[in-house]
Amino acid sequence: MDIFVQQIINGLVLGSVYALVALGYTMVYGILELINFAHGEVTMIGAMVSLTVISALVGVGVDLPGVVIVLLGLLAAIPVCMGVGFTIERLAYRPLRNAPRLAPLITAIGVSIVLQNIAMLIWGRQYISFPPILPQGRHQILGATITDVQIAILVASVVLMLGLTLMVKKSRLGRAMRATAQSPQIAGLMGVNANTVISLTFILGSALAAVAGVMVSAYYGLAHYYMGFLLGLKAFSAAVLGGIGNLAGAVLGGLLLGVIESLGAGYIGGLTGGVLGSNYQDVFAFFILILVLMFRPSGLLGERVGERA
Amino acid sequence: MNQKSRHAWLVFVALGIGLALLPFLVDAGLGRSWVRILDLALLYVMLALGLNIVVGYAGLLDLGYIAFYAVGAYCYALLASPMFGLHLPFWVLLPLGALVAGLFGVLLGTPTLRLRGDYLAIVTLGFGEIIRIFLNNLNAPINITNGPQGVNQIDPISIAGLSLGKTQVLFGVTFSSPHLYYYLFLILTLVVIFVSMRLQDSRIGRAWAAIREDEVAAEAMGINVRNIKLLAFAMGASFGGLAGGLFAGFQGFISPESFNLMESIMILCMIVLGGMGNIPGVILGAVLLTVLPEALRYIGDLQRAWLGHVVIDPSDLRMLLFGFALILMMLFRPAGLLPSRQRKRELSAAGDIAEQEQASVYDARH
Amino acid sequence: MKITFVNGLLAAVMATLLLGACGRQDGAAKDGEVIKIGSVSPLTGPQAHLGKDNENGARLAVDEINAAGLVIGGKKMHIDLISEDDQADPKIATTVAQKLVDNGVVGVIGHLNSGATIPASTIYHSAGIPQISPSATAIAYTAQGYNTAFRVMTNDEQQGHVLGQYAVTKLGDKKIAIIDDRTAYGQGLADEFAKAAQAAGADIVAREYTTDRSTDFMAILTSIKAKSPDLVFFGGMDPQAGPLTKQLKQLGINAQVLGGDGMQTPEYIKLAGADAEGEIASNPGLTLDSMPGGKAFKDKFTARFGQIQNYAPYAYDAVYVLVDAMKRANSTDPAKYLPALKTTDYQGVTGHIRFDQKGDVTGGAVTLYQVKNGAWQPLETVQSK
Amino acid sequence: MPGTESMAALLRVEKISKRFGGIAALNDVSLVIESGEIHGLIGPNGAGKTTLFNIITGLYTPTHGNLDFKCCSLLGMKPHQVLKLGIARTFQNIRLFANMTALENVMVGRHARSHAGMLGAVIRNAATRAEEAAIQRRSRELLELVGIDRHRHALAKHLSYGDQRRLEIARALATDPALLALDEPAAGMNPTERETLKDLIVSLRDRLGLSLLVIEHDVKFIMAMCDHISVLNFGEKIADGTPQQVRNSPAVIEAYLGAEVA
Amino acid sequence: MSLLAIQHLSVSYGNIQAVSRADFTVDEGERVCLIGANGAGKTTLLKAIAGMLPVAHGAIHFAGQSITRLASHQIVHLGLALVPEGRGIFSRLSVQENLAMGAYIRRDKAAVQQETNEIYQRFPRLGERRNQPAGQLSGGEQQMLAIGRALLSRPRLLLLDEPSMGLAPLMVKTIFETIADVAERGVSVLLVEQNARLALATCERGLVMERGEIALQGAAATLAQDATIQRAYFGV
Repeated sequence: MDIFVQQIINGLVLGSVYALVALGYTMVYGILELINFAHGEVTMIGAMVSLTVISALVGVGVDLPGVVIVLLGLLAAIPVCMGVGFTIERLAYRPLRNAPRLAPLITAIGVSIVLQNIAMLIWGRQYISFPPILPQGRHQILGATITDVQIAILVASVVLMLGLTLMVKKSRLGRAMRATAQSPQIAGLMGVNANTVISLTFILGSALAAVAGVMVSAYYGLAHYYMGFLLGLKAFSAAVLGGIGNLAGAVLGGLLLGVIESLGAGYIGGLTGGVLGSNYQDVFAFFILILVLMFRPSGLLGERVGERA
Repeated sequence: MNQKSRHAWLVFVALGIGLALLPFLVDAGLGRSWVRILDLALLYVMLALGLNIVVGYAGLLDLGYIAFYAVGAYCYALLASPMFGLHLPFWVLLPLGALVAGLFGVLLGTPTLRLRGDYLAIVTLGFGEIIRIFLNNLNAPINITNGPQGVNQIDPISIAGLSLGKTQVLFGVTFSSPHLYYYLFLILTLVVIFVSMRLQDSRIGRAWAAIREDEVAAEAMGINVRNIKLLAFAMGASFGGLAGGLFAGFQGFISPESFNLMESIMILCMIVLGGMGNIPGVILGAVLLTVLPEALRYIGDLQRAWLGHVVIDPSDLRMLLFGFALILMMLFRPAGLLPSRQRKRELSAAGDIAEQEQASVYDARH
Repeated sequence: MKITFVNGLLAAVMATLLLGACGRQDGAAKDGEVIKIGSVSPLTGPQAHLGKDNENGARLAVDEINAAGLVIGGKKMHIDLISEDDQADPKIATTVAQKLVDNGVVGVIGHLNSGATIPASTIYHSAGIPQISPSATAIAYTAQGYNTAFRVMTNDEQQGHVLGQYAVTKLGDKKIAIIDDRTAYGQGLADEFAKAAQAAGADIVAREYTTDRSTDFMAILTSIKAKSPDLVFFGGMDPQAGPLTKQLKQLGINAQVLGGDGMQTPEYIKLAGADAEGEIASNPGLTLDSMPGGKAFKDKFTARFGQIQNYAPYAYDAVYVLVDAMKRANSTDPAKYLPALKTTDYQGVTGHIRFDQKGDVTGGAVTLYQVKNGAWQPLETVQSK
Repeated sequence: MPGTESMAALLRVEKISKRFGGIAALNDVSLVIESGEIHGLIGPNGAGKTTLFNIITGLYTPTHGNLDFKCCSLLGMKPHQVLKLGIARTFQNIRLFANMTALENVMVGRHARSHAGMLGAVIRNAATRAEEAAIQRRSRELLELVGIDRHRHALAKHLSYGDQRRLEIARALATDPALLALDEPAAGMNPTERETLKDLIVSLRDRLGLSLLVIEHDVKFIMAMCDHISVLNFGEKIADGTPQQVRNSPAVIEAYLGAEVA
Repeated sequence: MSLLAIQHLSVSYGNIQAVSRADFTVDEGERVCLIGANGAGKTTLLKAIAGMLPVAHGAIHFAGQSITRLASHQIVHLGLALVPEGRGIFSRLSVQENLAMGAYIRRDKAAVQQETNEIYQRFPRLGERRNQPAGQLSGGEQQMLAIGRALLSRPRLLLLDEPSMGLAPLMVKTIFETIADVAERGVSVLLVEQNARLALATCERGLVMERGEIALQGAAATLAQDATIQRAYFGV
């Protein structure tokens, strides 16, 4: 039993990481219907910047609690990522607003390659390790272990999701975002400057990416210029699973994907009598994803786009 | 024969001679590695034309296309290598690879029929990964694919006892292995181009275009959307399977790492960049994206020639420049380098009256 | 339609012809006759840090040899190291291999991964150019019967065997869990380890898998925890080994971690932090510090390129082995010095290098290291079979 | 096939109900369309007209009830099967293949009545060539019939609004229907344009012997053209009869027309 | 002085000129209708005035200020609102949120609340469904919502593009009553309408557009008597 609980906890934590990145994907998608393939790379930049600051602070021997140092790193990463997000939208996506649908996808891939290689030039090809400055407290729940960092990640993703949802549902900006998502022209008639709203969405999504980047690197203890690709891919899958464009869906999709992967890795062997092992955990995850989409073609919480004649 | 058609014939003949001589020119001017790059470019042309049927003609966004390439390659590799001790001839293996890949196309297409756009993309991406993971892990409990170690010592393609894997002297001319493969790939590429053209301009091609434009209207016009979609998947996949078989024979060694997601994305880039749905555009895109990263290897030499020494390590810059190239090409030619007739018009008259006048007439109504 | 195809192609060809023309004058100004040696490894992508390390190792050797002055066949020689990026992609590897051959290299140091090394070896073989891989460990590489394929690294079988035996007989661990990263390297090493460990009487209680991109191992480790093994063997590289060790400790698994050369790196200790303490990994050859010239190599390398990632010493040795064969054969012609390469008997910084029939390094020792006080300390050196 | 069995039931809609979630869009609606008649379907917005349309053409499956067309039940059929039996339609919000030419649009309409497959497309044998030529010929004829043949090489989306409506009709006609269903064909047209359209619709019945089902809000337009009218309100049929009968029905006046129109 | 003044206005798509050299004015408190065939350029003209399309030549002045080069989100602030063709409601937003979007440019929350309640009184159906997604409303209700939403930006001039499109006869009547009522309260109206008879009956002045040009303008009553117009647009 404690193994099962542990697997669920493992999955939830992994899923929260996916969820944090997926939130950024989904926000941008919601407003532009664009898969911002470079989002994973923005996360990577966030991780790299915060790590540089944290390492520098640790290096000069600043006498502050670990949590404060990490927060300082985060504070440095957020504006950088916001700037990166703003620039990407301005240079690579905005000029293609009215172009064929797949054109921005290609620039997104281009941006992704460019960001990776710039990061490689700046931070080198090595893996960068995260200084062990965070509290390492462990707690027991139902026979399973959970650490302080894991709890922090879980809490952060839920809080950020709630905050974002509240912002999008209740605030004037959130309403403008949703209106722009539906029709930038009509929103313009209401006095909404669609370009500003879209820029703000990218900036907000990138800030989220920065938070995600810092958490990922703090949790796993490492960062690398290539880390964004896989993370982005998983987060994108999570966003789609939940119903892309839907904030709660992104979090649900993320958590679910994490739990599926975790249970898959843990139980595939037993379920298949040892024929398949944890090497098929991604097969299992994709299989569930495909199954869900077969029955709910717009994701779990996605809007059913009823076919209108 | 009138003036115009005579002119066309001249161009055609000149083109034939040019394509026939190309590997020798390239070999003499740039070295044999460029003949290999040409070979790869031709493989990518076939792949891109295959994906073009699915994405360009039928409008189905497929991010797992490389799986069919893998299926074709493994079909060939497992049946013509010491792996099972089988050494079937290429004229069995290539059609078989195309056929099996086509079947996989139908198999993987079936569950995706109801999905659209990005949802379809993620599911096909998932299928692509699933196939790769299976190939990577089917070495136990029974060894079928040899897992991550890959399949080695695959038989080179051999036509009428003439192995393309070795240098051959024919009619007093020496052909190296990459040269020989070039001619085989060229012929098959021309066949694939021919089939692509014929399909586009046919009843089936129109049906694909119709479901790309509006699936509901297409179905209301009596098109069996399910079958016509599966046909697109199968056709595209079989091109991929064919190219995969050729790749296995050409390379002599394959392993699952050659069939990763990034490859699928690059093939998609080729057709979008070149001009989706337009055969010359797709060919140009495939050639360009194969050649460009290789051409960028010379930036070190360029620096040396212009600045006297290498300022920035070329390996640091190569992929960075490639990324910038992708962005810039798309910004300047958003419909692709050679857009299809329809897309071109779509852009030039970005807002024609009829459209603007009615764009939003009814969309708010249920 | 085909007109545009050809136009595009011709434009590309013209551009590259121009570029190529510019690129064909390198080394003209240097004194003495120029010989070219190729170095190939992934310089972009997830393994770029290891690839660059290989290139740096080779470059250090080449610069030393050039500085010392190389005379072969009575002529003064200058080595040009031509470095190429194979992106760890088998397809690009063959293109790059052909490019080096076109370029007139007389020997190649590379590639990094088995997946790239194997298809490329066919090209070097048909051109008759010797190839020494500093890091490819797959058995298949030297099993193809090519007389041009060599490696200065023990293969999976040799290293896996040593590790398997060591785990059971020396560490006395009977319940063993194995994780591999499903790469040619990780899977090959883990399989050979499993064979040897089972032969020595161990019980493989769990066999789990991850990928070479993963950072989260909680799920498989939780499964492993249920089997309470004495030892967890990891076949893979340090970016996974580090976090894996951390998460293993976090879950409270009380088992020895054991790994191969992919884990025996300073990076591993950085990534695993305090949790690395006490873990064991092997690396072929003797310890660098115990070798003549080893300390000097380390100092020179670190001063110029920073920390050694992993295989730089092997790339460094591989260059010397090539040049040694040329000197003995008194020729830089591959056809002439290839027989001399076969009879190599060279004392390098990684060990005493001799090749067997297939081109594998023989009698190569494997040294086991343990993390003590935050650094790798040699435990003992074992002769591989 | 058309016109021979005049005044026989072509389509019989029997007690059709349709629910979306909990909301009833249609409730026990029955009607009969005779061979060779123009049947009007009117009612306030949201009365369920388009829903009924989508059920008849196979886009929706009814919750209850039955549909008989000619010989067979349409229940459970997909749109392409319904079309094959002989029911073609146009859409309220014009759904042309926007980036195909007018001619290509109509040629797509011939899909269900032609056969060339993959192999034929590639080798382009005599049979395929002949079929292709027949498709082209027939499509040109239809474009001429609706009066837009001169625009055949223009992309559908570049046509004027009225021409798009006409093209949609030509495309539907290309499928050789026995029953043609038109969803608000006159929307957005001014009275003069409506007049032309009315003439076209009437001539389809008279010259081709088609039966037509037409949804329309313009009371004048529909009354002048239809042989029979059914009126829906809140998902129920409130009236059914000749234009004169419907015009005088108190229920229709109250729900739909308003006092002064009647 | 006129509230809206259009001078030599031309609007093009690519190389097609959709509106050419249009000249007209709308005075404070005036009701003007614009009639013409499909594709005559009526919608284009409205969109250009509201800043949704770029102006090729000519000038647009509103309340004495040039708005020729302003974007739509800037023009709203000056008191000009467009109820677009097809209503353009935000179908995924609730009725309440749609109205809130109408008041996007305003900061006086109390007054907005007050006016929103007035709209609910005027259209009780909207009040009943205020928390439902606007997409679930019927076509007529959506049209009411679109008008209510436009009013919440407190426009001095209201542009309406085919408000009767696709509506049942009874609903058309209600909508036109509302338009008349709005105008009663001093809001100027520029109305584009297919139903020329109804439009001319509602407005004081009429403009007739043909092939992108203003072919005719004059008092609505006079135009309604014009035989040519009767033939072309009344379908008699």
